[in-house]
Amino acid sequence: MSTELFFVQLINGIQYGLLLFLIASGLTLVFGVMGILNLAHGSMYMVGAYLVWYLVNVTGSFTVAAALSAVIALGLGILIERLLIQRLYNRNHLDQVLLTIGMIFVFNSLQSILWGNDPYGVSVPDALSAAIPFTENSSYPVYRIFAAVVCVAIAGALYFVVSKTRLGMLIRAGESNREMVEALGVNIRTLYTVVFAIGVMLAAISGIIAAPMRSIVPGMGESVLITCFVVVVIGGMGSIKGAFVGALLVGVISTFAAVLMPSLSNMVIYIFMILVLLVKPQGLFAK
Amino acid sequence: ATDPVKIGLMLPFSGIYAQLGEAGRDGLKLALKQNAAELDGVTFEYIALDTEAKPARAPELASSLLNQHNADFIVGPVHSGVAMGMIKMLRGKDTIMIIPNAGSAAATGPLCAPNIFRTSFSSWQPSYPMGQVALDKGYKKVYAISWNYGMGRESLDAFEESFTAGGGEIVEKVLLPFPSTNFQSHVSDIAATNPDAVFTFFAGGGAIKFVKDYDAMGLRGKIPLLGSGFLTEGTLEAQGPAAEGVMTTLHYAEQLDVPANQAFREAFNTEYGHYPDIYAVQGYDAGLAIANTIEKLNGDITDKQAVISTMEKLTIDSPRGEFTFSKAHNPIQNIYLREVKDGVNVVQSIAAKSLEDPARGCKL
Amino acid sequence: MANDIILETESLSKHWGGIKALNDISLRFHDRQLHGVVGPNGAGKSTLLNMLCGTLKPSRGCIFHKGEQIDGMKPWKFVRRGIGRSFQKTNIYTVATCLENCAVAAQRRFAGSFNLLASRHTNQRVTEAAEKALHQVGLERRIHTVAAEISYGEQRQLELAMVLATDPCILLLDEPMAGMGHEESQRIIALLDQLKRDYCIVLVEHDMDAIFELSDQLTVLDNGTHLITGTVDEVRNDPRVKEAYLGKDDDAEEEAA
Amino acid sequence: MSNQLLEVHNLNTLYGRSHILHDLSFRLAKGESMSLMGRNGMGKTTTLKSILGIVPPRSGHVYFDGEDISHLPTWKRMRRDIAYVPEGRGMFHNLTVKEHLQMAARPGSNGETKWDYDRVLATFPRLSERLCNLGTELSGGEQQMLAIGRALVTNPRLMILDEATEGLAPLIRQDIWNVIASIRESGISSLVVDKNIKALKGLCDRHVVIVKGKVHFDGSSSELDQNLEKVETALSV
Amino acid sequence: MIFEKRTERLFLPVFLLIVLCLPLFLEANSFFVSKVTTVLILATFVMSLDFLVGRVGLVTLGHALFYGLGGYLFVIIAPEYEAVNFWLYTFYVCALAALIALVVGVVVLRTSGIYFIMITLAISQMAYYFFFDSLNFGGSDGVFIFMKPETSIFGLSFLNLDDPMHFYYLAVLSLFNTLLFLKLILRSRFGRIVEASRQNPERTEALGYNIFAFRLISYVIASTLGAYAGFLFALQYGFVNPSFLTWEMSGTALVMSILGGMGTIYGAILGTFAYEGLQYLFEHLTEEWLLFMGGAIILMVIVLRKGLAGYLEKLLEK
Ligand SMILES: Nc1ncnc2c1ncn2[C@@H]1O[C@H](COP(=O)(O)OP(=O)(O)OP(=O)(O)O)[C@@H](O)[C@H]1O
Ligand SMILES: Nc1ncnc2c1ncn2[C@@H]1O[C@H](COP(=O)(O)OP(=O)(O)OP(=O)(O)O)[C@@H](O)[C@H]1O
Ligand SMILES: [Mg+2]
Ligand SMILES: [Mg+2]
Repeated sequence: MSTELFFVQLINGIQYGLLLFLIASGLTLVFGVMGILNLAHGSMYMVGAYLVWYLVNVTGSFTVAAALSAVIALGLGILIERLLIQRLYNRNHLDQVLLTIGMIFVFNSLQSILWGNDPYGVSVPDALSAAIPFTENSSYPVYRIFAAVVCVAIAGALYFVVSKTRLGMLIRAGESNREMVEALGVNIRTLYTVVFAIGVMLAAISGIIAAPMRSIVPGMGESVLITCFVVVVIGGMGSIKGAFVGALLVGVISTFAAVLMPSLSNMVIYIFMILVLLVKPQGLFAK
Repeated sequence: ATDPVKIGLMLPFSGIYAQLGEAGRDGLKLALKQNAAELDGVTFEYIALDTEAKPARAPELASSLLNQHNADFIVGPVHSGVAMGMIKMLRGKDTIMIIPNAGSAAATGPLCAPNIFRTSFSSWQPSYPMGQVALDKGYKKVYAISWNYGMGRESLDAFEESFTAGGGEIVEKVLLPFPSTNFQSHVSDIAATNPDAVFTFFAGGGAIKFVKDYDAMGLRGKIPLLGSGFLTEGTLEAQGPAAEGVMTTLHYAEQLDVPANQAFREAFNTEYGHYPDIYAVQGYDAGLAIANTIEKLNGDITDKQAVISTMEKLTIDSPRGEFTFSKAHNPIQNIYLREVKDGVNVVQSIAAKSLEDPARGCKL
Repeated sequence: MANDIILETESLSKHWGGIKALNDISLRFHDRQLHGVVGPNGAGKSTLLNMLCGTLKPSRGCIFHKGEQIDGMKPWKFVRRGIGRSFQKTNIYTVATCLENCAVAAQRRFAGSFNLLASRHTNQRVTEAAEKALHQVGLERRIHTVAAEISYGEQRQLELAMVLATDPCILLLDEPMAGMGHEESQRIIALLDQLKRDYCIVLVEHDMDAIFELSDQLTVLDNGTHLITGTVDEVRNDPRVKEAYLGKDDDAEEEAA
Repeated sequence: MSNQLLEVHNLNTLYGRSHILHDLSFRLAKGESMSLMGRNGMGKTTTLKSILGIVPPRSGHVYFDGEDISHLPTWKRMRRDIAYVPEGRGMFHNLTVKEHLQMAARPGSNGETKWDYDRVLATFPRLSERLCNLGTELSGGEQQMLAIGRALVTNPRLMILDEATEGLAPLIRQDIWNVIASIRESGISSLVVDKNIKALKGLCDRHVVIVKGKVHFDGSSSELDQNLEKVETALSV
Repeated sequence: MIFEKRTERLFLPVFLLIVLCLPLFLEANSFFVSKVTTVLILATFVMSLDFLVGRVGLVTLGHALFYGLGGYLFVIIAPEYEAVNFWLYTFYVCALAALIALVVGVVVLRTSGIYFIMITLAISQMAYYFFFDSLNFGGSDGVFIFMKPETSIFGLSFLNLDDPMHFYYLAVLSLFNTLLFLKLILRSRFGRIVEASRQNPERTEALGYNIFAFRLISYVIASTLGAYAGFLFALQYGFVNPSFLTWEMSGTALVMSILGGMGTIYGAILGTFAYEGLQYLFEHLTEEWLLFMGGAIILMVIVLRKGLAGYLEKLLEK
């Protein structure tokens, strides 16, 4: 591989990693920090993508559609938490698995009823549709750079909120001992509702941002779900920094694997994860 | 005839392939409805089972259609793995199995059987002619890329077969794990390799993603993109301008200038409110095969041997042009070269006339 | 025989990053003696016990059991050598009954834990040993109560019963009396007084009455370092100990009252 | 307004079928501090949890500052300026010492901030050496200090301490008593569960002894002295 | 008594009676015989998972690895066009699966909790890709088992695997044997320590048990049983496909076992039959069966606190 190609692929890898982080960000918050096992996270990603596709067709503007979709997702998150998740806090984690698998079924079915099963695509908003010349016969789209910037911004914000603010401490404390947080006079119910909803919104936002770059198809949620879990686990539960580094590593490694040994490239991230866990059974950034 | 003829459908109605399943079903029903008049009173009963494209459930569902519902015809599936499970159950049985999509070579190859028909294609068919097309266009070095599964591998092999036979060179052959859609790094690799052209097999969401990535990284218009026709089937709208100029070969094209096609498209649109795609055509042809057979037998389908020999000899007036069945029960059909212009697959020429699958390994 | 050295540490240290929880501790524990360990909070007492029972690996230094070096072994091997420990933070099987809790502890001695087929209920000796341990700590009324449903103090008693059920020859006890009421404490003190005739007991406690009453030897740790080891009287009158640990005098609490 | 801070009326609490508290009643005046004593398993912790709503009582009422708080969720009760130090300490395994204090800190409902981060560290200098350790990495005694500190930074009017000095070294225990005494002087009430009668006698104005979920004795320190025998039998045997 | 709960003592005989008599009411070749056979085999698989997750405390999303391996191992070791001996090959398949489980177990058991879930998932996905990409074992399309094994012992043959009825009773037998075996283990001294290690591993270690060994043995047992179930499933239709070892398969089994009542062992039967029954029902009622299925699952988690078995126990216990 020439040095030029190496750098091109490195950039591809980083960009893919950043996108992975974006998709995993909500999961890190809800699963890594709050400790709620939400397997329907991928469905929220799917909902975001379908919503923005639908709303772009209705409103004609990507920006408006994106904003609306995010707000709808937030509402959806509140609804889900209040109606369902909230009933399971005192129960086994496995009940959450069951519940959220049921939710996957429902969302997949609703998607097919509401929006049909054709594959869709959203075109890149005009303002960001330019491309920067890159190598002699290829160029780099501005939208992807924009997406990368959004990813970094969200990563930074999330890291700041979770590890530096009082809110973040409360969220983490809630994962450790809900009863005690409440005994400190904190309305943990509402807090968790809001944070869960934000997690859902983050998933949807990543669906929105990814929509112009990817295809919108049934089952798109499940296909990213496992990769997101891999990212969170490699980084170490509860660590935003870990998830970020994990995402970049997975992105870069799978990009290079895809070029150098394509037939193995899906296995590579699993092999990588197994290696990481054998050396550090709690992930890279475990406390 | 008093008892309705039972048609079992084993198609995916949920999951990634749901669109294909639904289109196939709609096409089939349309064909039988249109031909109802000629079938002197024969009525149909449909039993539709959702395969979810899960091979593990295939034998069980096939057994349900066979033993529980006593279906006379079983139409399905979309997914090759499911096809294998069905074939395991149905091979050598009395019930006729008509495959409306799955391209797996084995189905009309080593596993071919008198009661198994296919109205779609073998994976070999749509890709083989592209080799010659590429040579004609003067491409010498081609980068081939697809998913590493049956259909993907067989498509690339078929292309390679004709392309290298004519002196072309495959500079790189990449098989990605299915269903990964992280194509960006490969597109960069293509840019760096700088071949004369690229040949692909992708379908559905992967096809959209690949074409979009290809365009986004600036390769469109610089390195021609060739593909098996599924690259731009049912995906064109989502691909938008990114698909302009993509050349593909397939046994059908929406704008195909065949009388049956125009009539079919309009009828489909009036029935379902949208225009059909290739998957609907294949389902429609499965329906035609059933209808024509019943018609020829005057509604008496009790003798399965007669049903098989009748069906074998049919000439089906398909929207893709007339076709007949080969010995292995695979369609002998034209393959068209299409190019995307203004969001439409425009037929350029007939890339191969009455192409028959070699049916390697079939002993029929 | 009575004063055989059964457990010995040699410049044992434990560091966490910059924190030196324990520094260069060399101690000898004798058979059939109760060795008290006291010191201010965070002095490293629990850390010491954790290393003596194998759950923590020392950063430096060695541990000898009957002259054999045992540091670095798996924790469960320590137990097999007869080193049993109780936890400072109650550590029990909360959904099982008290009897079952102790039965788990007792079963190992009578082998057969890898027996896949023989019923767990048929081994009379296990049940008896478990019941005996519960009697010793005074939990006989709670034998069939689920551990989550007994009060905190009773859970502390159960914690101790479980160690006893393993029938160790060295007992490492981390604040066994904490959280127990007066009456229960008295009972445990009497029990320890009796047990120390047969076992080597290492007792960490903040209850000075108990420590002074029971200890044959007393070690004071402070901030990870070894302050003094000696008889109760030697330690009690040591000015450094008074300053670091006990306060002005023993009855400080009463004075505040 | 009455000068009662906390009134407990006929509390009945059950765990599943087992009836733990039977018609339990007592009151605590403003600025007063009270001890709650009893043998293991008599229902002290259950009483505290019932007051706070962590375990909902079957019947009975809890009044705080004259207001019936029986139907409020736990967190709203705590917002009335109650702080709780649970038995077992309730450390958060994923928060550092510093964060424990930062997350809990808030002014009292009257806006007072007598207790803040710095004052807690000054009271427990041991903690300031461990600021970056996780709560569960602390030694038992350090955890107890942190639990008390965490309660103090909420600037309560009523401190509820369960097993207040469990696992603390004599010197620190002394410190805690001093802190409680000084809290009392600054007008904060406290409700203390501990096994150390001697210390409690000097520290608290009133004493309640619970036997099998019923109030067995309720009186001032001098009354306690008079009934010492009765109380001591209740606490042993 | 192995069956300590009243519910078990009531439910299991009734269930046994029903499955034994069911064929009397059905045609031998009917779909329902083969459908119930499939569900019985699946229940065996779910039961082995229930043991591992609910009792040993090792939550895994990779159990289907062994379900798929059961079939693939047979395909790999058995000659293609020759009817081999069923008992002998059952032994071979199980022994090989146990060996693989031992090796895999040594690696994966170094982690715990969510990390264990992910590492088992990773290994099963790798096996999935291995078979998916392998040209020798049918790749993505899967392979056929052309010859069903014969079942003679010392020349005596009383079981004909080609007869659906015989296969049905084999499945019944397998399920109940698995149930008895697991129950026996759980009641044993070994079982006591296994459960102790789930509830409080730290404490169990401090009591002198090498919990790694206990977990490893349990893992091997559960995996071997899972492989056995997978082997039966592969034989039933003579078809093996890589999708048998996907995480979706593991996930579905997990759902069935939680639905049934995690850790109750017999709940696996309830969960599997309920799930498959509901799916069958909804599929035949409506095209949007997925919606109803999801709805039903959600409803059941909310309403049933401890799965179907828990509900049954509430009715029958005391
Ligand atoms: N896992 C850990 N990581 C970092 N520091 C630790 C860890 N465990 C203990 N420490 C520190 O080591 C020191 C000694 O702790 P240890 O638990 O041994 O004290 P102790 O003497 O038992 O005190 P106490 O009487 O309060 O229980 C403490 O200051 C504690 O903060
Ligand atoms: N979760 C529970 N479920 C059932 N019973 C319980 C539960 N918690 C406590 N109990 C029972 O309630 C009674 C009172 O317990 P409580 O914890 O209030 O006692 P306590 O007075 O605080 O004792 P200690 O001094 O040991 O902490 C005990 O007999 C105990 O067995
Ligand atoms: Mg300690
Ligand atoms: Mg208590």
